[in-house]
Amino acid sequence: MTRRELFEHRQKRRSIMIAATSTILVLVAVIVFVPMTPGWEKVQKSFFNGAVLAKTFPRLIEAFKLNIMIFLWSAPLIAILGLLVALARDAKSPALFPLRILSTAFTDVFRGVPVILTVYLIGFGIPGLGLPRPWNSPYIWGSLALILTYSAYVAEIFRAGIDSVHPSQRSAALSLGLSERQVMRDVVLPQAVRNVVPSQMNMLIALQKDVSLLSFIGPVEIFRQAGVFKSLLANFTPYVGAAIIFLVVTIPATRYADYLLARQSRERS
Amino acid sequence: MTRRELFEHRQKRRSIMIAATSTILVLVAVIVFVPMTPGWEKVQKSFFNGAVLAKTFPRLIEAFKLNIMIFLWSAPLIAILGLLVALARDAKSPALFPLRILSTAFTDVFRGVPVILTVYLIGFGIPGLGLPRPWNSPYIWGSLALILTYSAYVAEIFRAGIDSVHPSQRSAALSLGLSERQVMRDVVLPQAVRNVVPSQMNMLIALQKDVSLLSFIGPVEIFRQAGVFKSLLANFTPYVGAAIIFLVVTIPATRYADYLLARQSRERS
Amino acid sequence: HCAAGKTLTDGKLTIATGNPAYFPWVLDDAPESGNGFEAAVAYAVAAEMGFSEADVVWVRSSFDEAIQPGAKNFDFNLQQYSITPERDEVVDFSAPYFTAPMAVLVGPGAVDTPATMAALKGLKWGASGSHTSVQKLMNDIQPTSDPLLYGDNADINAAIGANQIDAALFDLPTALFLSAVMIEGSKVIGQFASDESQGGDQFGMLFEDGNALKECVDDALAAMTSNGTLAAIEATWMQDTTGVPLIQ
Amino acid sequence: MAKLELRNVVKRFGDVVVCNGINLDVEEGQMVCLIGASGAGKSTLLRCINLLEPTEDGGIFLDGTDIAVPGLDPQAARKKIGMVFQNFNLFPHMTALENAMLAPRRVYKKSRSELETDVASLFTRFGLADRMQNYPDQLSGGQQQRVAIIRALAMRPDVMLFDEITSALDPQLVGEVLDVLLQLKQQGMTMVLATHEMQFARQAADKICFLKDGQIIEEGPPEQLFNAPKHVATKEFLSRALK
Amino acid sequence: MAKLELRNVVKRFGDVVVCNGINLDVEEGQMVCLIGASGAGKSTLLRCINLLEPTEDGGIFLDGTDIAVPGLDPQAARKKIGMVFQNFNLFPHMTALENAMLAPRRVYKKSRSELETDVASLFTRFGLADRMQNYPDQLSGGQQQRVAIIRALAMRPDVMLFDEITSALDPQLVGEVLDVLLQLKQQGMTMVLATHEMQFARQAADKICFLKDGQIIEEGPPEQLFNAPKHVATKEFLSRALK
Ligand SMILES: Nc1ncnc2c1ncn2[C@@H]1O[C@H](COP(=O)(O)OP(=O)(O)OP(=O)(O)O)[C@@H](O)[C@H]1O
Ligand SMILES: Nc1ncnc2c1ncn2[C@@H]1O[C@H](COP(=O)(O)OP(=O)(O)OP(=O)(O)O)[C@@H](O)[C@H]1O
Ligand SMILES: [Mg+2]
Ligand SMILES: [Mg+2]
Repeated sequence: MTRRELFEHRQKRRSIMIAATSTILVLVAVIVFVPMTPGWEKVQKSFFNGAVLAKTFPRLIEAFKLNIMIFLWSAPLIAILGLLVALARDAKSPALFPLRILSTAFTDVFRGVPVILTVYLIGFGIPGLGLPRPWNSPYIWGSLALILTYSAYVAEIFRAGIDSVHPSQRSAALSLGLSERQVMRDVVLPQAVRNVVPSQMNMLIALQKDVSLLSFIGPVEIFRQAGVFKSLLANFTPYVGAAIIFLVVTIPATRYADYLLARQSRERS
Repeated sequence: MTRRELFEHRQKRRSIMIAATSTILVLVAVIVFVPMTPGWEKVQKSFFNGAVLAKTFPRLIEAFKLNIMIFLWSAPLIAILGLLVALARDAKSPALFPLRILSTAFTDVFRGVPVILTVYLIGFGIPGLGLPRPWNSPYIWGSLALILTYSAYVAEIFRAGIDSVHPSQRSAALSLGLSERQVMRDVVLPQAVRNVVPSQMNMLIALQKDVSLLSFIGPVEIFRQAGVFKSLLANFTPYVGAAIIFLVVTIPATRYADYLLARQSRERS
Repeated sequence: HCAAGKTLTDGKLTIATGNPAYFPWVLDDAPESGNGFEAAVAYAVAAEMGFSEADVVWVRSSFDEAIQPGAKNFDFNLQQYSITPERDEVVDFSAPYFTAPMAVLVGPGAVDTPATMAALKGLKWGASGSHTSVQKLMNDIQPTSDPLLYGDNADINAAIGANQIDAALFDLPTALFLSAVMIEGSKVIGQFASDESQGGDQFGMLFEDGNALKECVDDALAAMTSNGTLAAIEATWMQDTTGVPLIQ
Repeated sequence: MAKLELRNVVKRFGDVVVCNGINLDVEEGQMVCLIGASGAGKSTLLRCINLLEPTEDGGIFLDGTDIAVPGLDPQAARKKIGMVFQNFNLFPHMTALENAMLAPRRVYKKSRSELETDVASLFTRFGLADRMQNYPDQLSGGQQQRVAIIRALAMRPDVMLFDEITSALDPQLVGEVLDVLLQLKQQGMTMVLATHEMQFARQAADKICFLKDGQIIEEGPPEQLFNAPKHVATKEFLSRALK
Repeated sequence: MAKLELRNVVKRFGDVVVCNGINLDVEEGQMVCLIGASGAGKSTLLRCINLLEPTEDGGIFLDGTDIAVPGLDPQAARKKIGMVFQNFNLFPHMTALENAMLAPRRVYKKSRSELETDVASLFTRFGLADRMQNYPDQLSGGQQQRVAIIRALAMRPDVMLFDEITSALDPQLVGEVLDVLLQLKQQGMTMVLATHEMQFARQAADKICFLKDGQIIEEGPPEQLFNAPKHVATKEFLSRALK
């Protein structure tokens, strides 16, 4: 064993010790001291009520399927629209000036307007203009509202990624005779996307949760379902149930994305 | 005039023409065709009702002051906590392993749990443990819930920014004898922050709007106020009023941030 | 028949209620059972208009869906909608089917508050943001500190539990229910005289603006009032409220 | 008609004039070397020829056609003009092989398999056969620069621009690379080099241009320029460079 | 006791051994040049000396103290060892002047005004007095490299490591910079250079080390190594490098 290996071995042992100790200390503090507060019993009954959880959980999972469906059809459309808007905002040619203005207005307005208003306006307003069933479905128009809003956020993130690629990369690619489009697709975007994966992961997680806003215009997804239970039972435990379901989905997803990123950067250097 | 100047002059004239034409076409389409739909009158009465807007607008602005206050004290705390978490997540030394784990758990949990649960749990739950007034104020604990949630998002973005700075920058700074902390503060962070300004701007705007979630635990901010009017008047126009107020604040803010960024990058190259 | 051809689906009467629907208006969130005041009224009105129990279809709706412009997915909607002139501009209401006085519910920390306007002013107030009680609170009680507003009664309940508010305003049946079943140690300390408020607590069924069915329902309600059906339903499902003192 | 003709090329950055009316003829198969002090504008001139910088005024004629007309699509010209940069500018997300194959694959729509032997032989010629699958970050400076040269050559351009391509190479490889340049010249490649390798310029160039403050102060065949420079500035520069 | 002693330094990247037991003594005031083919490990060795890469095994002694002990804070040693990189690595968000002043300000807590004259004189010495306020992106390659040298010198280190610092400079400036190195040597600076400037190494170095595959195959004073290389690989490398 080299002396570095020896050292790292010792370091690792020590840090695992520290981690274990500190985790145990925190857990003990929470488990011992919180229940000693005067209101603990009430809080526990309101937020961590096993009976309520058991009763409501199956229906929550049922409702969560709707979230997943809306998420699954919205996310790809958001990625595509967001990317297009980002590209339009970065268009360099003066002839594309109107496109640039339009896409800037798009991001400003849809980021600036609260999602919930967009959901109301598009989800109630457009069908209200006189669309017949099934074209007035809140699923369609609510999803569109989400797609528009999130595209605006996602576009800004893509733009940051594109800007973070050094201009010399563009020069080099152009000098090889690639067209602007090819440069963007093969050279700039792959690097840009990689730089913004954590930010986009943020967006995916936020989207997963904002799917719930559709409930304002009717669809009963997990949050509305939890809210119904909360109202009915005057108990917040269904929200904890919903949170557990969300965490079970989002934590493995973020861990996996982090792992992929780490592997990628290990491969390169 | 050089031939490039001539060309750019022509280009500019042409693109302004295109911009004007396309804008007018879109406006005409909206102004002429939307009112021709059968339901337009009703939609207009529900969403764009001048009388309702005039009646409710002053109170909305009044309520918006609360949003601004909550925003103003939360945003700096979010920036600080988010940065600290990002630094902890990037800690390289094996001795800081527990910190890394802890901060990873922090971001995973607070991004994964829906904001509204965090707001309920912290806003009702902690005061419910038995805190006396004024320490059980929903303003305090609601803000804390926002701060924790947003710090998690902001931390991930900072981390992306830190990772986007090329390792050779660290090498160069370390070789000069700077400590890890100084390298981070003087060399890595300034570049990292610059790379993520658009993403953080996204977050600021989202925060500005999510301040409204505090209304779930009592505070009457602009969205709750609009909701009260909506119920009383059975009309969605107050939400449009709220959206206008948000846009008036966010659009100039984003335009200004963009302008600063553009100026900065012009100065450098 | 009056309702013929005026309903969403021919031969069926589609009625919307809240999601969830609360006691004592609907029992166990199950309007199909006909148990609970509003459920019973609904079936009585349906019967009056010539629909059998099997022809009544229940749907759920939020307040927002009830007032959205455009086509609705119900014939009428009943979930304690107070009739106000402003709302009436956007949607149509039936004649009132119930008149509910507003009542004050106080938390365990404020049970000794006397039922006087002066005493009420000084309390820390809460109310439901989607309810006409907000107007009452601001116009009549005018509390000294800003009230906190909530999305629904469960949140008010939690806020009382966290000692963040002292008192909240509800319609009397709801207040009695909450005090008895939901909020430990709370008490309904008083009610406002129902004639004192300007129609803010008369409940009506909600229709899409210009819905022709409204006439039929109004006729049915008139018939039920005159033949005592309505009063009988009220007696069956509503608690006796005479024990709650009037606020001075 | 020369292969490449620059006529009164002007390039400004804001108020700084970096190319101040450059005239230059490069005949087919000629190797022209640009020399001059740091900041003289050599790199900028090469970037202008490759249309990476829009020129303010003047014309750049390739085979008699002005390629620098504002509004003209620069892609057609760039296909025929290859360029190798001072700082490598490899694509960090691709392996060396992918770097070299990207442009032919995209521009000429060739398949990987069609290209592979061809490109691999270039790697072998530059002593990098065993590094084709490495990412740029895994290569030394010298290795990276050679990959950049291979990448440009893979497009089989008519004219090649080299911006101090040997500056990051060790002497052993400088020799090899310069040999390749000579080979290319024999095969009839037209080349413009910005270089500090005076010895090489003297031996191989057909014409030397001395730049100062954005102008070609003096040009001519190497013997003439090195042995009998006319201009004071040229003399001074050469005396220091050759000492 | 030599100023800098390397004892059996081993450095691996994964399974690739890049430094394979390097032993080297650098006496106070000596200038040692590392030569060798691309990929031989010169840059990596310099990075190890500056503790930028953790070494697997062996010791690096500065003034007799092992600075490469795992777990030891590397900052103290790095203050005394300056380094200039092949690729400049300037901080793009700071002007040239700020680049040079950052480390002394932070490490020695000196104020801008205390440092300004001192650092400005370095800029003047390298012919960059009028470029102090420019950002790196606004400087040519040569100008950037000179700023990097200034930045390292501003810390007044005991030992300086140079990694092919002249590779991006034009011949005129190469001379100037090498002059500066000679001056530094006269002032007693201890220096280790990775270089391809064989002529300079021959004239100025006190000792030349020839690296191949992560090992010092041969070392000695320049006359000996250049005139009478013992090893076949050295002979071959030199014959190609000097031709
Ligand atoms: N984007 C830019 N903005 C402003 N000035 C610039 C820019 N690019 C280059 N310059 C300036 O233009 C001048 C010419 O630069 P250029 O890189 O062409 O010189 P060079 O002859 O290639 O020098 P070197 O031998 O150091 O590479 C320099 O003074 C440089 O500072
Ligand atoms: N991070 C890394 N991961 C894997 N291999 C690496 C890494 N860094 C360097 N190498 C390899 O180590 C070897 C030595 O590289 P180094 O940069 O030290 O060579 P060098 O002698 O400085 O060459 P040059 O003269 O081209 O600069 C090379 O083969 C290189 O590919
Ligand atoms: Mg140059
Ligand atoms: Mg090297």
